[in-house]
Amino acid sequence: MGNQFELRLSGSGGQGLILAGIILAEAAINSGLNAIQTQSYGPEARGGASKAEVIISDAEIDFPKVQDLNLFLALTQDACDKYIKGINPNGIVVVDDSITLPADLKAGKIYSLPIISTATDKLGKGIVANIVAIGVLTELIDVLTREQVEGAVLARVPKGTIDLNRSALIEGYALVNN
Amino acid sequence: MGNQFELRLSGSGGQGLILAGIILAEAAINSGLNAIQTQSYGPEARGGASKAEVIISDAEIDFPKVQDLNLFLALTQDACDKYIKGINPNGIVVVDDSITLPADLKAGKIYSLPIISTATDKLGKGIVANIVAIGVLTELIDVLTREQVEGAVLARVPKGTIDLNRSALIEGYALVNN
Amino acid sequence: MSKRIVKLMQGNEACVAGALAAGMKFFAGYPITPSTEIAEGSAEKLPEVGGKFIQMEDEIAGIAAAIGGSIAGFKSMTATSGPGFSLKQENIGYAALAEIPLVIVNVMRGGPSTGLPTSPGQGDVMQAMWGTHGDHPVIAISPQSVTEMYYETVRAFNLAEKYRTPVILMPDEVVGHMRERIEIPNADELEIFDRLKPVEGEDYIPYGVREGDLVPRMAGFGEGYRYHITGLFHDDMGFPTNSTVKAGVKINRLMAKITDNLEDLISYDEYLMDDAEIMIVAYGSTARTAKNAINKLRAEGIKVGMLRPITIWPYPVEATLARAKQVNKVLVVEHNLGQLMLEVERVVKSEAELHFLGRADGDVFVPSDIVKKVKEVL
Amino acid sequence: MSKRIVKLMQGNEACVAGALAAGMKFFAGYPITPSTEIAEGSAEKLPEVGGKFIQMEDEIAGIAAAIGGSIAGFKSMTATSGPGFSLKQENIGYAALAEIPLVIVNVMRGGPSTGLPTSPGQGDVMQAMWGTHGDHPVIAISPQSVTEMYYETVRAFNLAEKYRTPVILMPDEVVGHMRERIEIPNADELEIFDRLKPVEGEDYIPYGVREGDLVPRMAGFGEGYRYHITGLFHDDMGFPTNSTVKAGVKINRLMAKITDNLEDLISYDEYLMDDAEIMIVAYGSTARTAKNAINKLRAEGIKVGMLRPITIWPYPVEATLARAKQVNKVLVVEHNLGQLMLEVERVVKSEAELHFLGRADGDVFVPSDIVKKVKEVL
Amino acid sequence: MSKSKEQLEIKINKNWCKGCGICIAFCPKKVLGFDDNGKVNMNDRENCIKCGQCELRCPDFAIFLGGIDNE
Amino acid sequence: MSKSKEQLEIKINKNWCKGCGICIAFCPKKVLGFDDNGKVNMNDRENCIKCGQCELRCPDFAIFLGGIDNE
Amino acid sequence: MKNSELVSKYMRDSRLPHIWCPGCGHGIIMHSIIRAIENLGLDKDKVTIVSGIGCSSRAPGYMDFNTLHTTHGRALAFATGIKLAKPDMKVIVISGDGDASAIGGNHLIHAARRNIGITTIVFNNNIYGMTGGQYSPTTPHGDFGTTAPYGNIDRPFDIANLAAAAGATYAARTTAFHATQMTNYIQKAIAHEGFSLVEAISVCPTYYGRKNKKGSAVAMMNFLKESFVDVKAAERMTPEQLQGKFLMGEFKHNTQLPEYSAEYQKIVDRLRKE
Amino acid sequence: MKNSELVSKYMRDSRLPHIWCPGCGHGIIMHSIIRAIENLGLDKDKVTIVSGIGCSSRAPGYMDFNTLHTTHGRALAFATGIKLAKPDMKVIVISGDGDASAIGGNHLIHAARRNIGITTIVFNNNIYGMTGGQYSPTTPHGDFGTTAPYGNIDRPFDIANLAAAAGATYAARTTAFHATQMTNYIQKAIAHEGFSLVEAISVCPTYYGRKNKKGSAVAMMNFLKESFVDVKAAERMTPEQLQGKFLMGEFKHNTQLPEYSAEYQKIVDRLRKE
Ligand SMILES: Cc1ncc(C[n+]2csc(CCOP(=O)(O)OP(=O)(O)O)c2C)c(N)n1
Ligand SMILES: Cc1ncc(C[n+]2csc(CCOP(=O)(O)OP(=O)(O)O)c2C)c(N)n1
Ligand code: SF4
Ligand code: SF4
Ligand code: SF4
Ligand code: SF4
Ligand code: SF4
Ligand code: SF4
Ligand SMILES: [Mg+2]
Ligand SMILES: [Mg+2]
Repeated sequence: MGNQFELRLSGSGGQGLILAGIILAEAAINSGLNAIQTQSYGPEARGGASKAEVIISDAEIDFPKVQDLNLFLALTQDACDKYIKGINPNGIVVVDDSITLPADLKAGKIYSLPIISTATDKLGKGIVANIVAIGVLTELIDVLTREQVEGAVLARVPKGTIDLNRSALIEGYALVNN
Repeated sequence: MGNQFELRLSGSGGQGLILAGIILAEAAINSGLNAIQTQSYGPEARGGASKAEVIISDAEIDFPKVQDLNLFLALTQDACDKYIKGINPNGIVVVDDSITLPADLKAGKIYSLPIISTATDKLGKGIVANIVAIGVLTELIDVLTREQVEGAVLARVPKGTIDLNRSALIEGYALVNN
Repeated sequence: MSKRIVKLMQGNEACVAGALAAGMKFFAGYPITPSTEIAEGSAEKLPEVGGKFIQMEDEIAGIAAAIGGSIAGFKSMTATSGPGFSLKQENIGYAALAEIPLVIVNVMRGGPSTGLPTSPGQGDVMQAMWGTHGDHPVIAISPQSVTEMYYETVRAFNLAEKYRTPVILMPDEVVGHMRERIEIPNADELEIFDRLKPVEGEDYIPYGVREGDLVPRMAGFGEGYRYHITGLFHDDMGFPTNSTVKAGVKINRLMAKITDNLEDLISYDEYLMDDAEIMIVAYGSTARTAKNAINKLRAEGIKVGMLRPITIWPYPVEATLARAKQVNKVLVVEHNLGQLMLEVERVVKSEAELHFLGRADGDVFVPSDIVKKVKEVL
Repeated sequence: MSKRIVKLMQGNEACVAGALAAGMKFFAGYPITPSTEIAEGSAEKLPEVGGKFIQMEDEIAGIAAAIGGSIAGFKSMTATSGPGFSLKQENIGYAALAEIPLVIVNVMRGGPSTGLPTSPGQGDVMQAMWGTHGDHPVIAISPQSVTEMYYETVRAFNLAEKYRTPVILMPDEVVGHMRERIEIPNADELEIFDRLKPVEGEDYIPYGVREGDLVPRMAGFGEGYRYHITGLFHDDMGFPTNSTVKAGVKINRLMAKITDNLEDLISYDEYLMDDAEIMIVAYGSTARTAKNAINKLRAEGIKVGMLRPITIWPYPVEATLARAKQVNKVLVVEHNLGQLMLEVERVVKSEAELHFLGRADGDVFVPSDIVKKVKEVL
Repeated sequence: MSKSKEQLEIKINKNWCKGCGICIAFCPKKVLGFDDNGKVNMNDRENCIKCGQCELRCPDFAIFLGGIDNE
Repeated sequence: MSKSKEQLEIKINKNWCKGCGICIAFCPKKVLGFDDNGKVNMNDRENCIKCGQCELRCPDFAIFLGGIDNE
Repeated sequence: MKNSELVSKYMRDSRLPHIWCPGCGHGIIMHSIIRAIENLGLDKDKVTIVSGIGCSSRAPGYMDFNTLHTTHGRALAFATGIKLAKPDMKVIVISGDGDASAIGGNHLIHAARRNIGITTIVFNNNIYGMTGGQYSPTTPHGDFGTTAPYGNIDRPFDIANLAAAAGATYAARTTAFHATQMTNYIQKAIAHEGFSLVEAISVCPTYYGRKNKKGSAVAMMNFLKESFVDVKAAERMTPEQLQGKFLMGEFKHNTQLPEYSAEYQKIVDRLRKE
Repeated sequence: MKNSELVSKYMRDSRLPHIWCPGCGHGIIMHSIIRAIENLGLDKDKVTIVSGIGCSSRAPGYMDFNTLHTTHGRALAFATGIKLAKPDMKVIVISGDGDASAIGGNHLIHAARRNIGITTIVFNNNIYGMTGGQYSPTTPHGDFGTTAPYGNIDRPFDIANLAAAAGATYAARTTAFHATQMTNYIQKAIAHEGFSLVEAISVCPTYYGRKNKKGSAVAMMNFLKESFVDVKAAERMTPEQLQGKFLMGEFKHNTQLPEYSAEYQKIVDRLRKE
């Protein structure tokens, strides 16, 4: 067992967090690392809490789900409430700024960022909130580079939306760095 | 295990030999005996060889199929060829007179009787050949009385055919006694 | 007590008679050899007692309508044979999860597929336990005679209603089609279990078990309790849930209906086991053949006996194990290629030497086959 | 040899990729979570390779059409999940008896009934063996990873064609839906088995096995051999028979395809078994969880290892028994309430103490659950 | 390949005939009847007009206009 | 039991509204709009003609002509 | 009745909001059903609602009647058991286009053939919603689904007319846009003694809409508004005017044929008397 | 061709006589099919005959083509796989009224809907023959079956018109008495590119006949002769004249709609080229 980084992305069904998980895992694989992505969801096609988990490692990954949560992302209150448990006391928590975190939360770092409003207001497309979030996470996950992530994003999104998605990424980077 | 009498009635599908077996078993039960009736048949509704087996006993009957064949009846050559095996060397064989028996047949008594032609020619109804056969068997099976058999026959046949069936029985008795 | 009626009856006929005695009011099915007489008998008799019969478009619809009848408050049955039993599997799981009382008869013929449709077999015994997807409770019964067909149908209905679960009656074709002497019990000789209804005045919790009850009480649709039934995992109110906690509670309760009540559910018979050194395990018509063989063997001084599961699922584990410790050898005889044998082997472990005699070619064993096999393994 | 493509792939996607690599040319099915991506991927890819995809009106039609495709000479597949797998049972028996090569994928979700449709489970493992009526041969495979999904799909096709029998691929939802790294082998790295065709110039006996062959050779419809296929028991010419002798020959040959070829069919994996005192038996995604737990336990000096059946049916009896004799304790971990466990118990008998860890509430085990259980049984 | 009607003659395959009587009933010339075994019989070959009605309706392929070659 | 239209007033259940915009689009008086959370908002109560079109088409039971009793 | 009262009277409102997506047409149809029931003044205890599996089939769980969520495609078979057992019960089946006409097609034609007194409301969104957008037996020729990546080559069923051909004695089609008409048809269907079917065209913006670039839920509602014409109006239209239009309206209404469960009851009554 | 040659050319004559009862109409229909095939001059290797389970479904076993006897009701689903895989194959399904319209009803309407190039010949004897006389979806209202001891309260399907309503592009009905017409319709059906169905009214003297006191096979053939009138002739008949009559004839013949397997082949050809 080598170094392993475990993340959980959560939000409501339809926010594209599974896609976000896939993109991060692909970026990791393209970087020569190992990665695994799993998900869990309810009966709702839209709404309802859903989560995607990604494990990145430089070695074989046996258990495919998160055991030691290094990074937690939530875009909705519901999802945050439901899925935050298990965060490592030194782990990173990233939530949309609309979310109220549990009072007793223990985490290494907490980022409350205007992810959704960046997408809706700044970029004019709520649908790219997940890409903004990817931008954020890229800055927080050591093993991922902007290049690999951008490549993975552009390979997965429809042709006509490349510019929009690139802007979303950049806004995401900025959210962390500002 | 008490005294057990085992019979097999065979012919072609549609000749009513299963009904004949039922009637004999019912007659036995009405006489206070134990009886069991089983059958085996192919996919054909009409034609094809079919057989009914009846075991009559004054005690419990465990194995429901014939082991020691005391009486064998066949109305068609096919059925005879297929089902005669297993006849007790002291057993009774009753066949329609149109049937050729195996040359090496060993049996206690062999009756080759015009069962079918009695039904078709004498009674004018081929369909009662099975009842003629019942008449024959009644005379050959010690434990059955004409009264019980007649009662069982009349309980099973359509109302309008009572006279015909009674005549068929009588013709059957006569075939043995002549 | 009036005199019992004694008559010659067919196994399938006795099933209908038993069902009616148990209170069957609804039958839905689709014809198939060698079970069809059960549908035909139900079609004839049900309207006479105010019940309903319907021939549906296929076996799936047959079991579905029967479940519907049960939900409407009627004791319900469906009957079929191998191919139809396969088709009913999805809805058997539904009835198990939604806890709908139901009797399903599978008169076993020669399989697999269309196989040997007019020949007997016991090839669906494991399917009765495992035919539907997912873990679920199962009760299955295999009668050996016309009389047992009657009484075990009554018991199947009683268990279905008492445990709120489908009960599968698994006669083989020999038992379904043979005719033999039966003494029909009078109505007052039978114990009949009627499903427990909600307690008036209490809040009705459709899937909550009241203190002292075995299962949730069941309101029929139209009886004034408006509630929800689903084949999704559900909470006590009957509504779908994704909660793993609630799902765990539910599935565990379902399985415990069986595991906590083995004594009530299990029925078996022993024949000459007290001094036996060899134990035959057999059920259904095969057990009759074995009994005949045992008598022959005993006559030769061979100490052989039989344990005959009547309830085949849950399997009589304790009884088998106890006897396995007594005997040297266990011979399982089945009209298949080794199904319940696997369960016997699991149970017996190394307590006795295990042997098997099976066939699946459409023909039945004769007693001498078993005699021969016993002598071989002696 | 060209470089292998490395990418992130979903299990269900890998199944389609493996099927195409194995030569799949026909897919017929009906969508159901969590298997739908297999249908979707087949719909997209098949026409590109000259193959055909059809979405049928239900699962019964799905498998029926897939069998039809196979009879027409195409390597064929269908995919489903629990409820659909139950519906397919009748025709699984048909394919087994008529000896039609076919791959059936059942991506296992939480059952019974509609159950927990988006949750994982391993509750259909016994159903794979016993879901259809009658005795019949079964081959079932449970992959644990995306890479294995690829290779085991290839193997499933190879076995289906080689043994002329349906092969059931049984990934659990975790394996079907997870995405992980896979190195796609190049075409020339794979051994692909194509069904043997009749020998030209010889009389074609559709169900007669030629000297040296494993199974009867199979002509595709339209290839100039006009013969009959039926789900009834049949003679060597394929025509229905009621002869018990011929039926016996047929069913015994069918079963012998499995029992005579265990070595070719069985695949399993061992992990740290050489010095193990406790053996975990697990398969599919649960085996990965177990492996993680084993690593943790080993770190504490506990000598635990794992036997992982990849072919679950026929079950690796010999390997299990051999290891059972070595260890003191066997712990079966399954995402159900005890299914393959029964087979392990049957096999292990009294050679080792048997323990079980299972759940069926929709949630997966985490490694610490297994760690805890091992420590409990220590 | 096919011969003219005149050359053909009614043939009967008694092994296949099941004696249903359909050909007999619908023969326009009433030239067919039953034999002693309940199978069909050509009673009056002369008057057969070779219309083929019997062949058309026989469920058992047991009666047909065959060749004169006495196959 | 039912009150006259005049007495009724549009009520909105924001917990149920999913912001699909159907009521907004088909309101003949265009008096509805979105709020900041993407839920429906009554922008111009004065001009509502209480036609019930919004209620009729809301898939979520989230907008309706409720009682004046401020239930 | 005020809508709020309607909802609290007929809906299990503590279970709302429902799981359907924003703009899903299914909610509109469900709303129509309770309005129809209210108009008919039915006793809630004497109404059973049965469904199969699918987004649409989730409806009964929200409705305060005797409710039954069965297996995929089998709702009508379960419902047949209930209706036959209890002929006095009003039995309503809610089904999707897939549930009713793909896997459930056989039960549909047989229930129609028997003329059993069940009302079937098909929530037809031309797609399998629950499983994520595969084409269904009502997906228009040429349209896309996740399993029809190159355009659907199947031809769609006309469910209402198929049911009528199979024997349904009331058959109508309407759309989620025409919600008042829908309520009216559903009301007539429920009041009808024999087998009745209302094909309610729904919208699935999430899958069908997105796969086929149909725009938002609002755009899809506008499409319904503009594309559906009443059969009667259609009679007076030219072929050009009818180009690209779909027909709605009442296709069959026959009150002469006896209802199945009542017919069976007659047998029971006759034999019991004897 | 002489009949004897026809039989030896197209039948597996060593397997004859067949298992059907004396006077069973199924043999007449089977005979018509081989006559139609001979008239069309088809290559036997390019013809597949598929059936389900039932007396009727035993037919393919006697016929010298690629023959497939499947599971009850599923013949059309198996056949769909074969036709899609091999669009050049002439695929003929032989099915009973129960097999085709009870358990197999859904596959029937879906095969019709797709307009897949399969010819279905329904041997309709208004009963389940193989299982001994239970009523079927085509048993007339009021008639008896072993499961309808008090008279059938179901109403029968009109199979030919149901298939047409579901999308079949050729649909006809004829009877075992009208054997020349039958050959003609079957011939047209097989020649037709899309989905075609011929409902061939058969007779089952053993069960349907006996249960319903219809007399001998001959009497039943006479009944067919007298009761069936051609749709076209019927147009010129009065309601009184039509009393107790059944319609036969060609109900639908549309050669415009594309055949399914050919449509799919176009996708394959397009994508392969790319
Ligand atoms: C036996 C079975 N097969 C397949 C499924 C998967 N499944 C669930 S819903 C559905 C289709 C739903 O489509 P439709 O009936 O049109 O309802 P919608 O979701 O569009 O409202 C399918 C295929 C299942 N649950 N059970
Ligand atoms: C799944 C299944 N269900 C039921 C049967 C029993 N079965 C065999 S044939 C048949 C009906 C046959 O009727 P039909 O199709 O009209 O053919 P016929 O025998 O009248 O020609 C039935 C119910 C079966 N073999 N398989
Ligand atoms: S050919 Fe015509 S006339 Fe001659 S026997 Fe046949 S039906 Fe009669
Ligand atoms: S129609 Fe055929 S089977 Fe019937 S009597 Fe004539 S020849 Fe014999
Ligand atoms: S009642 Fe009419 S006018 Fe008022 S908000 Fe609703 S739709 Fe608009
Ligand atoms: S129609 Fe309903 S859900 Fe949609 S925006 Fe209006 S109130 Fe909200
Ligand atoms: S997926 Fe489609 S049908 Fe299902 S809830 Fe969403 S919009 Fe409605
Ligand atoms: S039972 Fe009826 S359908 Fe079957 S072969 Fe006999 S006559 Fe024909
Ligand atoms: Mg839909
Ligand atoms: Mg029929």
